[in-house]
Amino acid sequence: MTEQPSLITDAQNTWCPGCGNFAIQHSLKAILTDLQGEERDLSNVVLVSGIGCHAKIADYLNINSFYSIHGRTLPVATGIVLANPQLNVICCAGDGDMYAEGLDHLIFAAKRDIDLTVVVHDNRVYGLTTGQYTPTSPVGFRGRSTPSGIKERPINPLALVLASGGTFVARSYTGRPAHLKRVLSAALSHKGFSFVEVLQICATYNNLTAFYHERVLEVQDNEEDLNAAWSYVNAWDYNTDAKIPLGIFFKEDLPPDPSRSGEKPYLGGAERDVSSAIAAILHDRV
Amino acid sequence: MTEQPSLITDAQNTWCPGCGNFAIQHSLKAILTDLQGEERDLSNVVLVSGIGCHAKIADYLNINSFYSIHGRTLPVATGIVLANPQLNVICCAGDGDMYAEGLDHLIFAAKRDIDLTVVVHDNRVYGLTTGQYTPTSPVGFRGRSTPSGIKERPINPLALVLASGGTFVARSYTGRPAHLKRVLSAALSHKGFSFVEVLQICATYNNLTAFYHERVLEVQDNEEDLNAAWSYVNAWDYNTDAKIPLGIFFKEDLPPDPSRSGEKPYLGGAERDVSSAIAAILHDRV
Amino acid sequence: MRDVHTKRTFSSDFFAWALCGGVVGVDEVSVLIGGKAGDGINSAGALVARLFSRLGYRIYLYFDYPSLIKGGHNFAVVRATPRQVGAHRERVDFLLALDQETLRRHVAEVKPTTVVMGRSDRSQGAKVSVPVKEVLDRIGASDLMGNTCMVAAFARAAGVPWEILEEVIMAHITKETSLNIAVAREAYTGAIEVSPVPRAPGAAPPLPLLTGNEAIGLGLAASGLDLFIAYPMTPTSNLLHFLAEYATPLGLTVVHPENEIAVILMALGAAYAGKKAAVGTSGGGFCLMTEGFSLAGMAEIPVIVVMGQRAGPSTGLPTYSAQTELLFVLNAGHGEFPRLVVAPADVGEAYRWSALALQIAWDYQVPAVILVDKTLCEGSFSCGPDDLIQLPYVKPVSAGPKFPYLRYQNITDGVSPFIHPPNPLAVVKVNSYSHDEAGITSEDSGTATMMVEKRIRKGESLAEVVGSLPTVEVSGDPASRIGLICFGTMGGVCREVAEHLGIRCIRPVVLAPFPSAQVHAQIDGLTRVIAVEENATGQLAHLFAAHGIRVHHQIHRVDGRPFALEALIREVSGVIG
Amino acid sequence: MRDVHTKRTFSSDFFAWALCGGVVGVDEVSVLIGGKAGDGINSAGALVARLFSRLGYRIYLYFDYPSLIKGGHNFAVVRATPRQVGAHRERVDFLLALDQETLRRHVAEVKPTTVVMGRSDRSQGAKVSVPVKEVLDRIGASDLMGNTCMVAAFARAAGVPWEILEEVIMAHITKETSLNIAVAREAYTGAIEVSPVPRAPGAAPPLPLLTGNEAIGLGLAASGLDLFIAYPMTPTSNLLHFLAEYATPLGLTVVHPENEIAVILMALGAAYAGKKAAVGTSGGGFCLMTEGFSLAGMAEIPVIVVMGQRAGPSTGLPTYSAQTELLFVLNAGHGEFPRLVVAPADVGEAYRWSALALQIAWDYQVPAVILVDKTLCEGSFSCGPDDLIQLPYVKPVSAGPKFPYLRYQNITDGVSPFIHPPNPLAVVKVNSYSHDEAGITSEDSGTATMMVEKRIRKGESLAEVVGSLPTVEVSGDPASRIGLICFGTMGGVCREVAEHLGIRCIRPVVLAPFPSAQVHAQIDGLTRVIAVEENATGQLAHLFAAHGIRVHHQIHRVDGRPFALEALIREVSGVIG
Ligand SMILES: Cc1ncc(C[n+]2csc(CCOP(=O)(O)OP(=O)(O)O)c2C)c(N)n1
Ligand SMILES: Cc1ncc(C[n+]2csc(CCOP(=O)(O)OP(=O)(O)O)c2C)c(N)n1
Ligand code: SF4
Ligand code: SF4
Ligand SMILES: [Mg+2]
Ligand SMILES: [Mg+2]
Repeated sequence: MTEQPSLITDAQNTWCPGCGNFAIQHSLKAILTDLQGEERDLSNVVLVSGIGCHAKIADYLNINSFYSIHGRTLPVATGIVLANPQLNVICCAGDGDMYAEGLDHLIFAAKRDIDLTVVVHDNRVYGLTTGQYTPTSPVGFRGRSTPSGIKERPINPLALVLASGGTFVARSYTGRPAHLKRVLSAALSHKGFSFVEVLQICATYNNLTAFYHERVLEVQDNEEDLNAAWSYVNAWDYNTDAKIPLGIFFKEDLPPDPSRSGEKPYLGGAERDVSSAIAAILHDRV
Repeated sequence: MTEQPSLITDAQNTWCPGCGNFAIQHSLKAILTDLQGEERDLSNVVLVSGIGCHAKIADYLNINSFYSIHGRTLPVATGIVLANPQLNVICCAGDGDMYAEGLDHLIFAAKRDIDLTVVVHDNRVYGLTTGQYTPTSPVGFRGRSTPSGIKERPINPLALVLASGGTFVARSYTGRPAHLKRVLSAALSHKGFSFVEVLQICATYNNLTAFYHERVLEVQDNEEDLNAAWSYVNAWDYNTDAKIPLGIFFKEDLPPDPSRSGEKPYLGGAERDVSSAIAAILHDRV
Repeated sequence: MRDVHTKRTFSSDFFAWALCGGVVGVDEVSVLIGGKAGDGINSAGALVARLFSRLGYRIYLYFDYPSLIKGGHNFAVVRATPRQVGAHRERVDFLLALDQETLRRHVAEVKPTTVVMGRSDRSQGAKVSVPVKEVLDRIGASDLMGNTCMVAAFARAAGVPWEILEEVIMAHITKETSLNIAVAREAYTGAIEVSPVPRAPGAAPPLPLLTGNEAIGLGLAASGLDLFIAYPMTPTSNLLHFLAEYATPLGLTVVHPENEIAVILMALGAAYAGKKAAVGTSGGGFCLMTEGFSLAGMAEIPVIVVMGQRAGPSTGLPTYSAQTELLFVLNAGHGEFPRLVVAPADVGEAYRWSALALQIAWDYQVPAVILVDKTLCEGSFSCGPDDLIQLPYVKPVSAGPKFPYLRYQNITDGVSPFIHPPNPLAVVKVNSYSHDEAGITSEDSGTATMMVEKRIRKGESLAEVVGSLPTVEVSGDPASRIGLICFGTMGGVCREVAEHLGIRCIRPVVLAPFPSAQVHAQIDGLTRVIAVEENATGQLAHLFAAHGIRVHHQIHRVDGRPFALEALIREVSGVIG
Repeated sequence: MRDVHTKRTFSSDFFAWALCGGVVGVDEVSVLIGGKAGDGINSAGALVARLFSRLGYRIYLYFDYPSLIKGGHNFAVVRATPRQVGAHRERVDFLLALDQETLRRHVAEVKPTTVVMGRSDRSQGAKVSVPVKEVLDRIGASDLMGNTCMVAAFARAAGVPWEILEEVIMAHITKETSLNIAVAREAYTGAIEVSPVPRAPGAAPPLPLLTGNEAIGLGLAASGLDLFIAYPMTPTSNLLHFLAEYATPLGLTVVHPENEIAVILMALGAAYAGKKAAVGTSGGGFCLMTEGFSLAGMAEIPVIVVMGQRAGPSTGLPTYSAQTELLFVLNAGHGEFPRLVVAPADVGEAYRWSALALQIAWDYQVPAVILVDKTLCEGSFSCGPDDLIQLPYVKPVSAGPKFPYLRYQNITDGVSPFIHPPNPLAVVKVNSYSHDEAGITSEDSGTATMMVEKRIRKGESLAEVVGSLPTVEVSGDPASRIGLICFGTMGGVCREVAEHLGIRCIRPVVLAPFPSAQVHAQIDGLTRVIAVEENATGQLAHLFAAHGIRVHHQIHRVDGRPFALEALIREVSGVIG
């Protein structure tokens, strides 16, 4: 493919002005443009999205995409990777999507170390359904389902993924586009499960620009030191006031094993001889 | 209630000989008997079970019970506590139940610090469906769905609950009945979310008696030291060979707040005047 | 099907209009207000509606918006009539455009007499140009008040007295009220009266405006709801928001948990512990609830599911309407168990049947579905005292529990007495397995059969009580041999069509247990039955056929938009010739 | 309904038997073997079956067990006949009791001529007492080989030559084979011939025995299945186990993920990436899949769901059978979309229709359900070369994709060409939202309508191809005006009943798209239609009614146990008088 098609579709963009989703889209587009520059075939890239404001990125980026359902990016993406491990699969998920409706899948994807990249657009609010609290909203957050403020403490998604065996754990912020691009790029090249939590500004329902501006702190990348990873991850609990580290907090390369999930001796191809296999089984069953 | 009814029903017990579920049932029965001795009203106790071998305990113990569905003990139990915070609710769940089908709920129950007790009968196998791997089965486990051995690493459920904000995190073992009773008893008295992971022998599909016998180690209880908790919890990863600590690894008392979950200003009672409230709302809507 | 995007010139449009018969009565008014998402179109529509309320009209308000937060085209149509209606008209008397897009898109709604008003800085070609920007600048108000400005200019154009406008703004704009009043006054005084709307004949005191969601919430609350549990999903998110907002006065616990599976199981846990719980969702969330729904059937634990249909499959058109889940809710969940399904057509029915469904679900220990759709959930209707009543219902007499307590006592009417823990005299065991009377698992053939038969008898008891209720709504000309059949929100438009064409309209409000005798009583004697449904496959027609009723013609609409009155008149006329 | 627990004395039993007409032919044999869970009853039953296979019989094996691992009563019934059947008889010719409980429970299955054999140390009152403990002790074998011992004694009693027994053990007992042979020889030589079973007339070479699960798995594999994904659930867990065991030779990826939601979504992901994927579950798991099922409908991604019914609602009787999910699978998922639903009756149909369903699902890009039940999934049948064939099917011709590629090209037959990534010429966008031809979200009325209509046309294309297939199975007397209707596994017993009573039996194998014309062609002219279903509400009767077919009588069974031939003959005779 030498003629480079545009990476942006004709679809009308309907994110609010000032929305952090633009930064994520720009980073991904820039990374894809770099790949095009390296003459890499973008038809190997597949984007899987959930449902929510974030998910509209599937309409906007002109690459293969599976615009799935709320909370289910990961099983869809896992199925794609199982079917064709050569594909480079990116999940763009929301925080409601990934941390509420579909949390189970996140922990299992990390456990499996399935080779794909998860980007969580964590605006700490349900955007598209007009502003309810999510699992990462802080105590006291007043959303439309909790007008007097929630009392539950937020979860720390990075801690959960680390506890689940995630082999690439990072955080970035839509207010730091260069950092974002670098981290996403590293995540895409990691062989195994890559998890990038992106603090994303929601201009309409949860504009934390000033809050983040004062607190985010780009830290040095860490690779295999699990203790260092835990201290990065626990530096801020999504609730109380503290500096918020941004960076690659953990990276570990497990021996690549495309058959890590379930019983999958090999993927059926031209070489398989199903008729003989069936005949042999029938013979055994007499 | 002065006349004490039997704590065991007439239902025929169908656990296999040597099954660790007996030990869990005996511990709970002993604790309930103690409560009866203290003239405490057992009608305040509710047992919620999932589906699996473990869940049959709902048939065997002669107390209030909700024999629910696979993976869903926690939302059922949460509903019971929300409806009546005076009830003492115990969830008996399986590892397939709680760590595969229903993992999402575990993390949210911990996040909410809902006041109930979870007992996971972790035999590291699906018993009732005849021996498939579960999320805590070690690498190489050959189950009927994975005859050549799984390659995924197991999850560490204690780490997940700790990372989710659990306020009572403990592990015991069916081969140590006295320890089991003590830990379950402490869990039941904890105000808030209590999580007890019980290593349970499955005599038929995963008999690890000898393995555990050599490795389990009763450690000192730890209360609020989160670092100590993490080192207990990470001492054994459910996969590699190491000593397996048993004990109460973490305990923290959050200020009791029956309204921690969602928007629940108060529970409707005799005092509420719905008609006036409706009239006022209609007036506002003119 | 009408395509609002078709461009027509005024003249050919007028021609089409004249052909259609000009059914707009002089005694009613329709207003369309349109603009961008974020322009406050829904609130502006509600302000307009409330002006008409105070002139003695009854209101029907339809709100149309795509699935996005800012930008995109939103519009509201307000229809004010002396008698309550439940549908909008194809053409409007006033068109209020906050942007050019509104004028572009709604050409087809304009008739020669329509007063087209446009925001001067953002639209061109309106008959009446409203200098919104100038007014806002003069008062020093932000652009957010553009809608207030437009409504005020409209009020003047429609001859609504200033006092009424002021009262409505005072009551319904709670943020920066006085600035809004100033904007309104400036716009009102600058505008001119174009086409005054008279007070409605025999004008009564103004009535409250309720959305379907609000009516359902109030109906449930009136019957003693204790908990409302939901994961947000259009079109019932606003039911969650409404009940959360009024949780304190209504004495409710309102919970938004991790997902829909948790939602329904929490509700069942709460019901086991003796509280009345309802949940709200749409099709996708309901899918996730079906396993819990089946548990409710087996464990015999009541629950109310407010199921707001929207256009699918899957994510579909999330903010548009549909009637595609009828057969799904009738058959959802594995295994067989009695259930109650009611489909109200307007806010009055939504209130009354929600209130009644809660009582029946608890008395008969069955899951109940309130089957609604986006049009009803998010539409607004005037609501009179006659709407908010209790339907006549005779609570079944129970023999009371016997001790030792048997949760699933094999009783004649199938309804075993339900005690809730804590009760010092009873151990209460509920069970998802096939169980004996005490609730203990039994896989024995005889016990299993006994329990299936007990549940069947319970279904018969339920059918009996339902048979005593006004389950079938009938309108139109009783002498006609032609009948429309429909369910849910199609009720409003079908009633008007039937009246206009002099045919009948027969609509079951209860869909399960199917009120077969009552439906047959109304249908028998008809020579032509025409089903009108917002789906592609004719689900109601299928259900009627399964009950031995032949449906001769089917009219469908599948784009998520409700039928306008005239559009359906044309379709039905086309069928009956 | 028969209650196996009813105690009858031999004499009254004989009387009842004589009355019922003694339909047992001399050319067939039935054997029941019972014992405790853990006694290896299922394997023992299969050994018995394989002895008969080698005598030239066709086999039907029913296995009955409760939901527990050890203890509890299990039994298997083997019926050996010259022609394939699909039902067991009410009485058996041999009863093999590994414990007293077996004798106690199966009194009703005993007729005067039944050879009742009991393990001497664990049962009393058998006509033939087998000294199992002594034999095992003598050989030094563990108690686990008690079932081998019993089968050997039976083989001798039934006059089966030693060589056959030896061959069967060699082939089918892979653990400690020689010790088992020794046990068998000891038991065989010590036993006596009681009632020799002749070779079947015209005996052919022995046929393989397949369970329904295995037949489905092989059928799917034959059509090119690439992935099988499932979360274990009775009665399809063994399909997962079977395909996992043979994953390598069949070239399959077999995955057991975290839950059923993940299961179906992984399958859709895999299908998007160009692989053929199937999933297996039962009602409770299917509930959790319905949201993904609807996504398959909207995104037009094929998937096969093997849906094994068991008795519900909810957990119900997890190891017993039912036919309660017909209407659920026909209507499951929100929104409307075409689907294929096939319900095979035996392993031959299971193989053929699974193979075909996979092809059709992929050719038409629709989700397909293979609707089976516990009786078929876990029952075993002989399987001849005629069973394992490809049904005649003409693959639709596709115009091929056009470029720039449009995933949802609005094509006449509704079936848009599907390209899978990576394809350097195409960007492939699938979408759960209402979308345009390129797969990009569109909430526009016209686009939404176009896509609904495209899917409807696809459904029509699907119905057309289904219409060209042998969708309706007919048996019995073609001249009779009385017809039984049924679906799925009821096919076996209904066919025999129809033949016995000289009436007809009409059974649709495809339930969606409903083969209306073919069913009508068979039904029209009948004066009495009797539905036989394993459910309480008559779901097939409801479906027929919705298609304009009146069902005059309904026969139900609700305890999870299949009808025995004679029991159903009595019920049908009762109806037809
Ligand atoms: C099963 C299901 N439940 C609920 C919804 C409604 N829904 C759509 S988007 C959304 C939340 C989106 O929040 P998030 O994932 O944080 O995305 P954001 O809009 O903030 O980017 C919800 C609840 C749905 N589509 N499906
Ligand atoms: C939705 C659903 N999926 C699958 C099943 C089948 N099932 C019943 S028990 C069980 C596993 C039980 O394993 P575990 O929770 O570890 O309990 P154990 O039997 O080991 O005590 C499964 C998969 C079910 N009942 N419901
Ligand atoms: S609501 Fe928030 S997340 Fe959604 S588009 Fe607007 S700014 Fe972005
Ligand atoms: S299978 Fe295992 S867990 Fe289940 S009853 Fe037997 S020993 Fe216990
Ligand atoms: Mg969000
Ligand atoms: Mg287990």
